[in-house]
Amino acid sequence: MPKKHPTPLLDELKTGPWPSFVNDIERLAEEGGSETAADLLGQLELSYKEKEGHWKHGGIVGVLGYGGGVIGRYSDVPDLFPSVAHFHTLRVNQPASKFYSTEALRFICDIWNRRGSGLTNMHGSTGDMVLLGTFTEELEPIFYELTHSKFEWDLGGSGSALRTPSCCVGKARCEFACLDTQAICYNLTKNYQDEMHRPAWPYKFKFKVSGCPNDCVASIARSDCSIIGTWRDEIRIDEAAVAAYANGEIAGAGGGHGADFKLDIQEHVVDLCPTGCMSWDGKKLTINNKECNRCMHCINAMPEALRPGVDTGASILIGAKAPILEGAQLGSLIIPFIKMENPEDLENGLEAFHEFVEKMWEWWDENGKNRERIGELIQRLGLYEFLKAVEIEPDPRMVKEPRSNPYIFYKEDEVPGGFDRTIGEYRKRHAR
Amino acid sequence: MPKKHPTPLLDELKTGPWPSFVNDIERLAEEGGSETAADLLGQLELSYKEKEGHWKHGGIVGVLGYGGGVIGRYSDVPDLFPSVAHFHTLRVNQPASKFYSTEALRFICDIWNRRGSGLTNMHGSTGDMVLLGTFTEELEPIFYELTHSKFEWDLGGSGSALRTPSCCVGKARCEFACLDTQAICYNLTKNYQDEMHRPAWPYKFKFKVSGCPNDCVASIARSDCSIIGTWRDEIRIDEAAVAAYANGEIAGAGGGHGADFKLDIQEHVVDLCPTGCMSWDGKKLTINNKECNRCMHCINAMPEALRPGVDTGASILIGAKAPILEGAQLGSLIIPFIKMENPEDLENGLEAFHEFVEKMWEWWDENGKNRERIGELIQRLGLYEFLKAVEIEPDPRMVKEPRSNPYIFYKEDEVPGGFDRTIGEYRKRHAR
Amino acid sequence: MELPENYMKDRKTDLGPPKYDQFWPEIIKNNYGKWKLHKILEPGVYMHESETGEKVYTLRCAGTRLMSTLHIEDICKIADQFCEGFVRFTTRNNIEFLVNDESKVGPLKAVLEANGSMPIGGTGAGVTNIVHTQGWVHCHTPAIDASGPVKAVMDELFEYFTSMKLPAHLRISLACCLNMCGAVHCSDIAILGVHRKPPVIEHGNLINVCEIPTTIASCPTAAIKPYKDDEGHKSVQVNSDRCMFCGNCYTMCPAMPLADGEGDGIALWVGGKVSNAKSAPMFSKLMVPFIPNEPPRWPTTVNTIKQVVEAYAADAKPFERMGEWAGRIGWERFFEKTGIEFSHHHIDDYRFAPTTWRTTPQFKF
Amino acid sequence: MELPENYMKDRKTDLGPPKYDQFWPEIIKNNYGKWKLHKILEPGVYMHESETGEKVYTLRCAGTRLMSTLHIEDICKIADQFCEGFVRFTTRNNIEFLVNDESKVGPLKAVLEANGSMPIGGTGAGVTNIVHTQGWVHCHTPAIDASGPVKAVMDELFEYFTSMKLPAHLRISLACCLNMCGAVHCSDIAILGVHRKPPVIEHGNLINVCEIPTTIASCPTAAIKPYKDDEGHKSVQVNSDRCMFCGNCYTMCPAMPLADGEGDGIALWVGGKVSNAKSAPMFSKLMVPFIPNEPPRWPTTVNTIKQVVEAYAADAKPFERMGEWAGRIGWERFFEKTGIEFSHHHIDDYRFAPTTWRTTPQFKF
Ligand code: SRM
Ligand code: SRM
Ligand code: SRM
Ligand code: SRM
Ligand code: SF4
Ligand code: SF4
Ligand code: SF4
Ligand code: SF4
Ligand code: SF4
Ligand code: SF4
Ligand code: SF4
Ligand code: SF4
Repeated sequence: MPKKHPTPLLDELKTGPWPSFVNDIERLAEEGGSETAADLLGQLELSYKEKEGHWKHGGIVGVLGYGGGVIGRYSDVPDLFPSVAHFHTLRVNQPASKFYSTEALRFICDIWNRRGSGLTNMHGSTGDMVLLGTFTEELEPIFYELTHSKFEWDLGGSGSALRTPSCCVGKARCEFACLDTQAICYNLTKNYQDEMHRPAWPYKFKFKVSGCPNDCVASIARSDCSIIGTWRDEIRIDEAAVAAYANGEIAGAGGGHGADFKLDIQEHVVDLCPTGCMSWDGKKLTINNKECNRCMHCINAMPEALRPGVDTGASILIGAKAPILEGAQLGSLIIPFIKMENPEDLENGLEAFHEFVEKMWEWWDENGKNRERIGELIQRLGLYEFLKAVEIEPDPRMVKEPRSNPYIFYKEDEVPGGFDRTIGEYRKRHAR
Repeated sequence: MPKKHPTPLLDELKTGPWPSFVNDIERLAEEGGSETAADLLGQLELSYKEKEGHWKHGGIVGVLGYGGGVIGRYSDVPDLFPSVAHFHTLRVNQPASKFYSTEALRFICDIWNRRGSGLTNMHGSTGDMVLLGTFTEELEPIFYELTHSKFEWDLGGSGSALRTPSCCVGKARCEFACLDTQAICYNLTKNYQDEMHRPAWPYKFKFKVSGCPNDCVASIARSDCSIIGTWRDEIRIDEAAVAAYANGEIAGAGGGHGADFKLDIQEHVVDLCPTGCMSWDGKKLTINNKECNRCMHCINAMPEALRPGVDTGASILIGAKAPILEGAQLGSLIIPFIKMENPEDLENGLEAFHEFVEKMWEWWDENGKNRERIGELIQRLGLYEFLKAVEIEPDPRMVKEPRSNPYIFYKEDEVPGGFDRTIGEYRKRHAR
Repeated sequence: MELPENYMKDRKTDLGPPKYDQFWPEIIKNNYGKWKLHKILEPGVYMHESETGEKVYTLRCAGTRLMSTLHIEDICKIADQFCEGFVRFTTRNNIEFLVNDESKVGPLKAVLEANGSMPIGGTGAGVTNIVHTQGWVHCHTPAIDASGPVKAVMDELFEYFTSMKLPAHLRISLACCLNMCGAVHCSDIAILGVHRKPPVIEHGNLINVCEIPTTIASCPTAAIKPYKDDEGHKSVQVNSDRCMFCGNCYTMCPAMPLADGEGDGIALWVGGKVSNAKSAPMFSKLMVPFIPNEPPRWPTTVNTIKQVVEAYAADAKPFERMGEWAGRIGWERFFEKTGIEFSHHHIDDYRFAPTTWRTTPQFKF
Repeated sequence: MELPENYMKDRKTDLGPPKYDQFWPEIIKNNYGKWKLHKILEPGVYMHESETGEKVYTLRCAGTRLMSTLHIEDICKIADQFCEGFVRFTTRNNIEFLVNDESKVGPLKAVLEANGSMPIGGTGAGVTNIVHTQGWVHCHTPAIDASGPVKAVMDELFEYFTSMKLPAHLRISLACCLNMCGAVHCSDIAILGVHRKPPVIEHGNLINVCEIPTTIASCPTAAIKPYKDDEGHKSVQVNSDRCMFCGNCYTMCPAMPLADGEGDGIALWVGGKVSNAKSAPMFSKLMVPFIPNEPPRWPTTVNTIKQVVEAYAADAKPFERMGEWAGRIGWERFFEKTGIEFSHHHIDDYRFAPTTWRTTPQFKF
């Protein structure tokens, strides 16, 4: 197919070593014969010229019975680019940790070639497969095809609802994993389908699960509830491998600094341990595990010699989010350690955790203002109010340091004699 | 004189190794025959019984032409303790760094025995000599006697005025001093007498001057304008003395950890240097002065081997204060380095600094709300507004780190085309 | 699939995602939870060894994220040829091909290289894929494009994608507006689209598409007030002095667009991190408040990033992330060594501003 | 002095303080700015050596701060006998006698010891005088006494005043109300008087002694509202739920006292510092939210402080200040090692609260 719209500016993005999305879209337009792809390039070229986007505020579109999973989108220059007049997006809930069979992928591609633009995001920032650009009338057919397939695909979340949970690769291919990240992610997604598809909350809510404190799914920055694997026993040490590192027989950091990187155990491991709980006498590496905060650094640096302990569980941090509106937040440590056993058992696994989650949601639902994330609500009402709601005792592990201001709000029942006093009594002791 | 009021509770504070204020007051009552001292003990005993103070809110008392220097105080149980019915305090401006001749002290004592309670604070928290407890009718006579004496004593500050500046012992008896602390303190006090005696500001304002970053007058925590000595050349090293420390010939930390404390140069000095800019090979101590932040630690630890540089000046930090109302503040670094030359010259010394101070006051005076310290005003209006007022360029040294939120208030003149746009123009490019 | 006539009848909902383990290659199934160690053999190629003695080899290659079904089909073909028909995507949108035998690594590499659109790399102490968002390709609030700047920056930093010679991981993210869907707030380097003009208001239409009270309430700085225009339309107006261009009003009310070719552009941020290794997670800090939009290749943005990466590469110690480096040398040195200009915009003036001011005379000349 | 009849006529004002250098002993005059080094010879006794070779010996002894003219006369006598008639006070209210010859140290010590009220000490790595405020001796807003608790605590910690065996300086301060005239907000250990009952309001008199709008405006939490009592008096009322007992209303309005024998008491704080040595200055953090007033010797307060000092003494490294120690071992360990209880009051809920929450899974079991 000949080029529909000239794109001199975008053409400059075709060269260079990094794969070019322009080439790819153009290929879809030309080789795949997609009008949508051609019009998308045309509209994008216009944006490159004007330095302004050309999509309108999304209207409310979706599939019956769901309040989310589809993002409506319309062009504001539909006359110029009629094939992208509608350009709605579907969020398809990815399988946990994003392994696919080619059969599964091809199934999606097939639908999308027939009923959508043929363009995707693999993946969206939350973790969904994002199918980019279709018309309103295609939404229900697509949904039917997805759900009635062998794989029984479903949509992910959007709006003021539970968003699609996601996780790191975990035990599937990582020796550091202290959690069954996929199983936890799957458990939560399956258990909270109603919360995902029928927005009923003040705002969005996200779960992310990382198998260890390296946090490869960025949960501590990007999820209202961050589940991070950790352990409470001792780091396992393989002394022979320690010696091999010392002798330069194994490249440091799992080879991540290049094969020729010589690890200096003192300088690169012991001296960088944040708690100073390691020592190295040139022969023996000693870890005072009681003082270790499980940051992972030493394990990252010497993965063949050191491994996390075996009594594993999760730390739960609440409230991470992007800056709208009160400024960005990282997750705050709420449950220092919780066992996360049997997540494969959808009925009876993770019961204690579910209980926590539901208490949290209830409190948020009752107290949150419109468009107030749980982290912002905690900021507004105070961490202790949240702890009371989820029935967790205050713990010094929840703070970097105790308060430094003297403004404590004592409650009446904490103070002998209560708050009721009369000036008459006072004046008996103290003349005016 | 026999005991006027029984004080069984206070009597329990007469024993123990620390000097007893109860003994001292009782001595004044008995040996000195002071009714005031006796009544004070009586009233204090009552407070010890009831666990409540017995002083009333101070009325406005003072000396003619001054808006401060006297704190009015009345007993709320004057019938029981008539000699402390009035118990006003005078703040007498101490000589910088608090050296006295016995003649000077006796002069004060003499007035105070005749016209006051005979009780003092040596010294008040701001730095004044505090004369504790007299009657209203004595205030003017005391003031006359103070000012007409050989030493020409004057009152210090109180109220919404400049408070009595104070300083560390500095060059008078400290080898670390990078500033003429007394001279600076004296210069400021003399130059700003009107600001001290005639409250005209939104709230109080304090200067404190420390000769080096050890900050022995706690200026960074307790003064709106903290002046801290520092240097910009190199730490002076006496290599022979370094060797002596290494050999254990000199006790570390100037003997401050006991004569038998053996300094380990690596462990106690180099490893504790916050910038990591020192190194020690067992023979030679090297300092990369460019990376030194002049924290003083190494000098404190080895005062016979290391000394501050000789190109000295001050860092100026603004805004320290106690918590009322927005929470406590430490001083924020505003002028990283300024020479403080010739402070003895009251007319022409410190001109650049005076200019800065006056710009600061002007801005505060114009913008500050009632009872708003300058630090709180800076918090409210932003550090940059303050910098503009004092005509100082922003510098990364003013922050621990740059902002992490994206909320920048651009001004119209920073943005090409300005802020005025019409929806018509916009809609030409973007259909509804 | 044949769509039944009444496809609205026989609906299935609340299925959730397909179960993950059906997509695992044999070697993953067999060694789930048994992995013992990993070795990065060369940039983009790493091996995990199991307690069972088995080894899996992963080849990671660049994903554009915005990809066509044709490209996915290319991926599938390769996965069929080498990987028993399985493939995975990483949390940063790279593509991972897993093979169960070292002998397959060479041929797989050759095929990927031949493809031309799947460069291998992104592991260890280098630059991996840029997490990014929609930009002008799909969203309605962007101040910048996403895929374009990403392509331009990655072209420039490509040598760091295919090598592991930086002091540590360097994670770059992009978000096209302050909503920060790219969650750029904790990245070593972040590229953020920013508006700089207050919303322009469609008074004649506002009341038809927005609720006035909600619109007013949406503004975090209370810059929005009720208004009636000359023609008597009920509407709102914005106090420009209080506007910080967050765009929340536009999210709530389509009659208040912020986008403007001259006003919009890029802010660069630096020194954030997510992992808990050594130091706790940190927010990214402002590096360059504004760079104009320069499509198609955003040269100023690209060069500035390059400049900073080179300064970091030259000066940081092994294992030191960007933010750890800046913290150790001090931000005054960071600005000096990178040659970036410090301005009053770098001084925080939002909610926690005072906690960022320097309250010590400790500084470096 | 003979007071003239009309002493209001011939006034002198704006004199400022006497010039400092007239009070310097000869040896200070001669060596001003020339000091080269110091040595603490024993607790409370230190020597400064000048570039001229001269040496000055300082004996530091405890000042009660609240002192009578009789005590000052005692000081003067000693200063006359040994110090050419000069003496100084330190910034923490100790008394310093300076002598210009080592031979005078012994006899001076003997005289001080004989006095009984001037114990020598307070230098180096120990506990020096407690900076404190007025308490029930003079102020109208205190929640506790000042001199009494200071005496009780110093009696208990006396061995640390006369020795230098702690890891580093340990600075204790006391303030009798939240105004914090003792500036206790940056002390290794701080003793703070706190109210815990909202003001009791004298409706019948308020309007006579207070301006209602100023009173309302004085409250940082907006807890105060206008009110009319049954008898029609214009007054204010306080929403107890919003009151944090700061006392600012009472400062502005005498008809709103907070003091209450049962409600008032002591909060203990820990880990602040002022000096810039090693770490930057730090605020003190809450240790014990409340201990009831226990005159005359405040045993719970005294014992708690002792307990914490002992834990610090046993565990901290040389040169490590209290706050540096807590920061290194982590606050969970601090509470464990000191045996102090952690409660919800320790979790900040004021303006910058979120910046104090722990945003990492890094913690110690
Ligand atoms: C598609 C996606 C970006 C992408 O290119 O990948 C996306 C796209 C949008 N996000 Fe997002 N967000 C996406 C992940 C995120 C993330 C990252 C994450 O989930 O890990 C964040 C930051 C983390 C967080 O939740 O705070 C994020 C924070 C926001 C915010 C700010 C929320 C806040 O509390 O600060 C908004 C604003 C809003 O909700 O109105 C927003 C709003 C939006 C909207 C719906 C625009 C709007 O104002 O209504 C965007 C629709 C764009 C479009 O037309 O396609 N999006 N959004 C991501 C979802 C794909 C998926 O399901 O996988
Ligand atoms: C006498 C003294 C305490 C002492 O025992 O030493 C003192 C006593 C009072 N201070 Fe103070 N302040 C004294 C030094 C301080 C300091 C320490 C300093 O200056 O280094 C501070 C903390 C630093 C600061 O300025 O922030 C201090 C912070 C306050 C505050 C809180 C100010 C704030 O912005 O947070 C108040 C409240 C007020 O101003 O209403 C206050 C108020 C008061 C009042 C006037 C009470 C009142 O509410 O009106 C006290 C009178 C007590 C009396 O009856 O004697 N005083 N006050 C100190 C002055 C003596 C002198 O001149 O040498
Ligand atoms: C594949 C992936 C997980 C997944 O489920 O997809 C993954 C896989 C591994 N990560 Fe990761 N990380 C992955 C995203 C992340 C992220 C998330 C992100 O960047 O958004 C982080 C947090 C980054 C941050 O702090 O900003 C992350 C922080 C780490 C760290 C900590 C590095 C540090 O110095 O702070 C390690 C440890 C290390 O590399 O030594 C690590 C280590 C590893 C190891 C070595 C784990 C293992 O034993 O298998 C894996 C190979 C590392 C490599 O690339 O060199 N992984 N890793 C993700 C690959 C993304 C990509 O395509 O490039
Ligand atoms: C006399 C006095 C200055 C004055 O003008 O009166 C003074 C004198 C000295 N100080 Fe100080 N400091 C004095 C109050 C302070 C204060 C203020 C305070 O505590 O309110 C501080 C800040 C305390 C803080 O950080 O909380 C202070 C922090 C220091 C430091 C830093 C210690 C640290 O590890 O952080 C040093 C260095 C050292 O001791 O090695 C120091 C060092 C010194 C030296 C060694 C300086 C010298 O070379 O002469 C003096 C003898 C020290 C000693 O006592 O062991 N001085 N020093 C003050 C005595 C107070 C007292 O009676 O005990
Ligand atoms: S978070 Fe930990 S367990 Fe998960 S992939 Fe990363 S390193 Fe492995
Ligand atoms: S995990 Fe971190 S804290 Fe624990 S020993 Fe290793 S480096 Fe130290
Ligand atoms: S602040 Fe510095 S110069 Fe002043 S007394 Fe203390 S150590 Fe000496
Ligand atoms: S003064 Fe401080 S920063 Fe400078 S070299 Fe000495 S210890 Fe290091
Ligand atoms: S960052 Fe902003 S512009 Fe980009 S996709 Fe998200 S909401 Fe849209
Ligand atoms: S852009 Fe943000 S600050 Fe500006 S008017 Fe809209 S909501 Fe308010
Ligand atoms: S701290 Fe409070 S009670 Fe004590 S003197 Fe200062 S104002 Fe008065
Ligand atoms: S004590 Fe403070 S918080 Fe309470 S009513 Fe008075 S001013 Fe308000």
